[in-house]
Amino acid sequence: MSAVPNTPRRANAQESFTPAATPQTSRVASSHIVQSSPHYQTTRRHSLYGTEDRIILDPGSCIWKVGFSGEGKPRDVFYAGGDSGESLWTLNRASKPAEREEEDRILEAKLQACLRSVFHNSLLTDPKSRKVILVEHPLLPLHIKEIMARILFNNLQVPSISFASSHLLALLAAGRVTGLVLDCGHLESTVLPIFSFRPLYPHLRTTPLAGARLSNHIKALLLMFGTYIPPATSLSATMNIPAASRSIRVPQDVLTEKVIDEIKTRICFVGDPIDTDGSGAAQHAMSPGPSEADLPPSDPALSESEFSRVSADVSIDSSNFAPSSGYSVVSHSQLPGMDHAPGESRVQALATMYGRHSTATDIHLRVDPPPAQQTGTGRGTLIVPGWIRERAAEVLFEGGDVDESSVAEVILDTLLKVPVDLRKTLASTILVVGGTPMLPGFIPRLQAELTRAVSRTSNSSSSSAAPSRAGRPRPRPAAYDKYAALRPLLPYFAILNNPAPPPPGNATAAANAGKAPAFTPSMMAWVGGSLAGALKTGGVEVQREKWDEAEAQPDSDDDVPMAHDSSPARSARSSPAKSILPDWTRTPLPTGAPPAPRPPAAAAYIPSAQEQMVMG
Amino acid sequence: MAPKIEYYCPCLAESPYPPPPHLASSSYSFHALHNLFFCEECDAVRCNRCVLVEVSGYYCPNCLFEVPSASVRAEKNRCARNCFLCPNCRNTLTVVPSDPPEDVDSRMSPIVSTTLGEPPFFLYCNHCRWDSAEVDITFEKPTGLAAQLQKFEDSAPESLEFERLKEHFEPFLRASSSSTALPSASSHHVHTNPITAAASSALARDIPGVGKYNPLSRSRIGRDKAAHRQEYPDYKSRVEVGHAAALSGEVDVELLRHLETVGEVASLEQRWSNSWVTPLRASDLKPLRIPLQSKKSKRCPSCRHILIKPEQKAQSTRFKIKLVAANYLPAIAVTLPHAQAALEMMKRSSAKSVSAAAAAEEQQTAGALIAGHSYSFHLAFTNPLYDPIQIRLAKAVVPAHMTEDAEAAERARRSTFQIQLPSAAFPVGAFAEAWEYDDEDEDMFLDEDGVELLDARGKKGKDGRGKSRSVGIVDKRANVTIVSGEVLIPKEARGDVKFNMLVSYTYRSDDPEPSEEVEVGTPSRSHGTNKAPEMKNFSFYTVVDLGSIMYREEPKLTADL
Amino acid sequence: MPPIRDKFTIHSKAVVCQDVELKGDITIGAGKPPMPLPSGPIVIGSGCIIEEGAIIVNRRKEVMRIGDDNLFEIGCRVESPTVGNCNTVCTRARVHHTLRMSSYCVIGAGVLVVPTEDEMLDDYTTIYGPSAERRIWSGRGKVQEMDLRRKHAEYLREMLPKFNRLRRGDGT
Amino acid sequence: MDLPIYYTRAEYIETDTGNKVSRRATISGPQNIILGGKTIIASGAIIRGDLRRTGPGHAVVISLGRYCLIGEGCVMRPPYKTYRGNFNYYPMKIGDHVHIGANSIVEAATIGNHVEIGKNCIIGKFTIIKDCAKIADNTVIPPNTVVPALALFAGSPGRFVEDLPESTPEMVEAQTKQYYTRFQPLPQER
Repeated sequence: MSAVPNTPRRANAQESFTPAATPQTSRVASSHIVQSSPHYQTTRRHSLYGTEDRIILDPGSCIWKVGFSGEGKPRDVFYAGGDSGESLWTLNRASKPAEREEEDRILEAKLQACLRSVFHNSLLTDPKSRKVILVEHPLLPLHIKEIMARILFNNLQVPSISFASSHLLALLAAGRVTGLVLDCGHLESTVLPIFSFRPLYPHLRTTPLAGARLSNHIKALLLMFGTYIPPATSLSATMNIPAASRSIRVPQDVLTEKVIDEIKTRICFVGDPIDTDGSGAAQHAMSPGPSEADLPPSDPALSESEFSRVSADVSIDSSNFAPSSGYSVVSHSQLPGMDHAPGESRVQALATMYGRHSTATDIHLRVDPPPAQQTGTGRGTLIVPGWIRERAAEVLFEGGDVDESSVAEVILDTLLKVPVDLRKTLASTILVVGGTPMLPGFIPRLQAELTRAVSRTSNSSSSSAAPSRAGRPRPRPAAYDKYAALRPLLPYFAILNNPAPPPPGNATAAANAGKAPAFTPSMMAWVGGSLAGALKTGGVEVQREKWDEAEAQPDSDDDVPMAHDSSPARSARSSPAKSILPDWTRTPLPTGAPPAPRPPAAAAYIPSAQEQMVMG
Repeated sequence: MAPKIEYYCPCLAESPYPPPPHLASSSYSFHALHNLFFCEECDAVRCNRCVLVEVSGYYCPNCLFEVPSASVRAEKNRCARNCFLCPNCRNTLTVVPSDPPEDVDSRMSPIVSTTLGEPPFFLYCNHCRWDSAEVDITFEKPTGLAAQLQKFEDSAPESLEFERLKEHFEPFLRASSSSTALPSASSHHVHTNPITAAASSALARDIPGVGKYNPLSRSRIGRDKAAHRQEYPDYKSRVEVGHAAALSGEVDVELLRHLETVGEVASLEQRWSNSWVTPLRASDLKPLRIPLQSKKSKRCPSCRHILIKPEQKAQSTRFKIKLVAANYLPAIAVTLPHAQAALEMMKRSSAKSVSAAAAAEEQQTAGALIAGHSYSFHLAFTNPLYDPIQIRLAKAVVPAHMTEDAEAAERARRSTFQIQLPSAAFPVGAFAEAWEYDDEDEDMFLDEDGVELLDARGKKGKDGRGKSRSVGIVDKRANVTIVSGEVLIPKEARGDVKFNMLVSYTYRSDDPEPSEEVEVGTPSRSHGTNKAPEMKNFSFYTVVDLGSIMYREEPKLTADL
Repeated sequence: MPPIRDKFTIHSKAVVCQDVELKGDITIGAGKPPMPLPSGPIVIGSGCIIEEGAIIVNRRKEVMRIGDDNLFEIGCRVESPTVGNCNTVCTRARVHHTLRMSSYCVIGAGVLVVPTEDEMLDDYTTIYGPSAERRIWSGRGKVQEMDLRRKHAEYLREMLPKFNRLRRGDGT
Repeated sequence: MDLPIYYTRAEYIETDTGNKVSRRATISGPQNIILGGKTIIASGAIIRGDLRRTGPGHAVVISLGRYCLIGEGCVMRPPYKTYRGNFNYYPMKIGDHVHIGANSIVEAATIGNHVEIGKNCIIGKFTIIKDCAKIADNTVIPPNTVVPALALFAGSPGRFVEDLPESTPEMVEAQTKQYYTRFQPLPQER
């Protein structure tokens, strides 16, 4: 069947250039089904999974995607942390060993529940006969990787696990083997350059500006600028007070993770760069240094802190997200030489400025009243200002901070690091994946920010992509033009999966921009995994036998805890595991240093340095 | 909340000791008795977190049709018949015929028998009133709907694009995997791993400007340059995201900018399983085929013996094999007499029959454990075996070699309250059908119960304090024995009264049920009275949770805690 | 006490209060009656079915008008000042007096509708689910539904008398 | 040990098969209702035996098995529809050991054995509930839903939550029997 793919495929290609129409074309008995029958066959063939078919797991900190190799979409997608939507793990672990141990035990219990339900409820398949491809984020903490492997091997007894780099897989799903992949997930945004199948890990760059931070920011904004109308006080109340008079500031506990998540995924989007007279980047580039003139632009810088100070004041319980993220906005903007005295007014100024640059409508949401005030009279109403819907995501593009660069900056920083000869290629093959880019308008905006950041001239370039940062006093050399080196690349910048690519700067860009297949950013890594599985390949494969052997290895440091109560024993067991799980961070440095010596038994199964460089 | 007791499952952990109950993580290792299994081979308790699960049959939860596994694969674990979920509210959809042409005044003229209803048929949700005609999906006949829609699914853009991607990569991988022979140093996976091989061949190639990563490269440069030449052409997408932009990108931005209500946009759950860019609008959602469910058989993780084997029939609730712990271990019920007494008072005073909700509410307040008091609690043991058993209780010994901090925490926890358990072994009568719900027996039980309650109330009269109660057997009848323990809560105590209890019981080994010799290494050894040779001993850990400590002197006030 | 024509089938459990004006033929199932009110009367159109435990309350001074062919299912509570035709208030739904219903509206089972300000539901509005979400129903199948309803009413009129002693409203 | 649940002899009628029916319950068309024995119908419950299939002869409208409990304020009402243009009510069959919590409304077609239905539930018309299923409190099961065996349903609309333990039949049986024994006249009246 697949031998003669093209002719019929063409036939279909035509009509499914408007894919939505395909299923919609009303009556079932319509003509093109006949045409599509070949694919019908092929897809059927591939959905017949023998033990050949692998299971593809894409376990995020928040959302998991699971399914079988050879299929175009996952079988199941779910919140790993339960419907509350909170993430399984955060960026930081408890410092005290005891606490950390307890943390890990709970994490293990949760992961075990998730993994078991993947096989028994989502996929309805027998784990013992299914090889697993684990879509692995390059910065997935090793201890979590170990826990997962331990559960898969010991508890579910899968025959083997292959660890494949999420960035590489995503690239495959785009039909490429070379590119600069930005994965903007829940906890982090990570950029990884890949050259012909080969992830250049040493050049990996990351920033905490990602989904969780966005949620956090939305919450802070709503607490200040949202409105809440509580439900009627009693059902019998014959006369009712006009809503206007009852509307109040948003109570802290109305904004649950779930509500914030709904706002983020359903009504938020990313507007065009704020680029009007007075606050436009161009003008500011000209005007030297800070001055009363550009009050609006100087706002956001501070206001960022204002917002987050607010969020701090009302003490968003930081358990919901990485404590750091709860406050780091503060920390990163509370740089020397900033006084918060005029804060409130500035925040207001920012609000008004954002308001000015947003035409989005306000949205009314029905939300559960805070537990304290549940009168059984239905739900309250939360009013989300349009500008928050459109401008909340600005936080992701507000960079200018050394360790919290914007999503645009993190790409550029990577480009600065990669060998000069690769820059053109990579700059023109940028791929954006992950959940956060699902925000409508995100990718086009990113493209714009890239251009803006690079094209900015000296003094304003010290700050970030965000125009608003322009002219903000900073304790760094004002004249330092960070991205000057990249300016020649300007015409080359192209995002493979940009749904609305700008007029291309040159042929290379034209050949790449928006040329990726129309898979959703959030699903690319999984689809890549499915592809790898269907091609009978995948990452470095660890067989169960090897794992068991490695585990059986009497490890010197094991004897002590073995006798102990189960939990330390369990964690102790992981030590041999460490040595057999692939881990690029333990591979030799670019300088070509030899691999660190390891226990012989384990050593046999350490994929050679270069493999790890490739697939780890 | 009412006091409760749960049983420990070691889940193959090395240590037989349960985790200290004050750790949040401990809750994962304790289970209600009815959720546990018992492996006769290993003579051990098993739980749903450790048993091996196998699919013993698939069925559709809606039409209850038993699906042969072959078609399960083809249908992607979904019902291939007429079962669909509402994309809007996830209710199950029903197939309905279209209305007859509406005559001028339909209200007065009842339809003349809509025999079978007329086509087109469509799917209809009787919860949110969504119907498939809204998305232009209708059917000529009311049967085999899935088959009709399947065609759309197969010609879905993502599957077509996927096939194309495969064809794009296949040749390259084949080529590189064959061409590359990596030094044996780099383990066996390589060969089973075209992509790795391909990659490493790519790797061996000099990356302009990148320092040499490994010695291999030089030797290979020549061939790899070649490889570079014949390198795959850029992939040509079937549908480029640019073209699909009509469905996302700017359009969506505009949609959102002018959004009126949330409802217009599909929720994350409604679209997150799409791998292909799809419209955001809720009005574009398609009906979902109902995912199948499976009947599961369960095996012991260590010896692989079957613990649960369901009957083939999907809806039968009987099992060919069913080794549940409830048939082996005594069931334990824990109660606080003073709470029950209080509850009883309320019941009598208030309307004869108290609504369960209210009861629970009052139990809440009445069951309060007030710091600085001591309370007795009752443990009722019910023997499932056909022979009498001897039970001995002990507080869980905290292993001396517990990790430092855990130990500290343990000490801290124990200091908050003191538990007294009957030290002597006590008997529990054998189980017999005859005893079940035999009337006289019931009455007898009631009387005793009544008495018991009365003196409990008497104590309560003294504000439930002081005067240490006897610790020991309170009541014994049929296959149930009730013993009483005591908890002493110092003034400064805080948190929950929650402790691990070791229960060991001896039974006649020649009785058919659990006739295996005691597992070596089970803690049971030390405890248990192994005087009679044919007596066998089994021990298991439990966690007893009597509820949390309150600080008010007046139980009544605790309501508003 | 207005004269009640035999057309009416009033279930033994049903009590019809003095200040309720009855027009056309009405079927009232067993259960609580339209409540006696502090205020205005209630006018119920023809072909309505009021099942057991349904409560219809007029909280306003002015007359509460309920159109024809409405179905008030078990244990629902309706305070809407006006209710059009062919509406369905499902089991144990509760509609506040701030909400007016036009026609072919559906208030789902167990739904609580308490608009904070006066509001008129458009035709074919469906309210459902725990958060009282709303949709506009396409109206497909309404002819069959109304057919069912009318036949149901006929059935009740015929059957109820056989099993239930008819009492001529013994209002307070 | 669970406490006895007392009632006043005056309120309940006890049949010779051990059924206990509250005088404060509304039983219309009793001749069309079958109680299996040791079944309790609490006060305020409404059971519509009068809504019978049209046509001659005696028709069972609602049949309940043994050890059932119809909680306070429950409404049991057979489902209706038009089939081939003819309107009719259809019988409701309920198995053994079925507990229905207070203030639930049931219009199901079939309910199997060992089924637990929580408080304030709404069980839509023609619902089929298989053996050993459980419906959580406040659940709304829309019409025509099928609840498979050993499944827990919850929410509005009610959806599958999880599989119930294999030992459910025994547990439910024990509970229902025990409830019946706990349910007894006030001691002073004995």
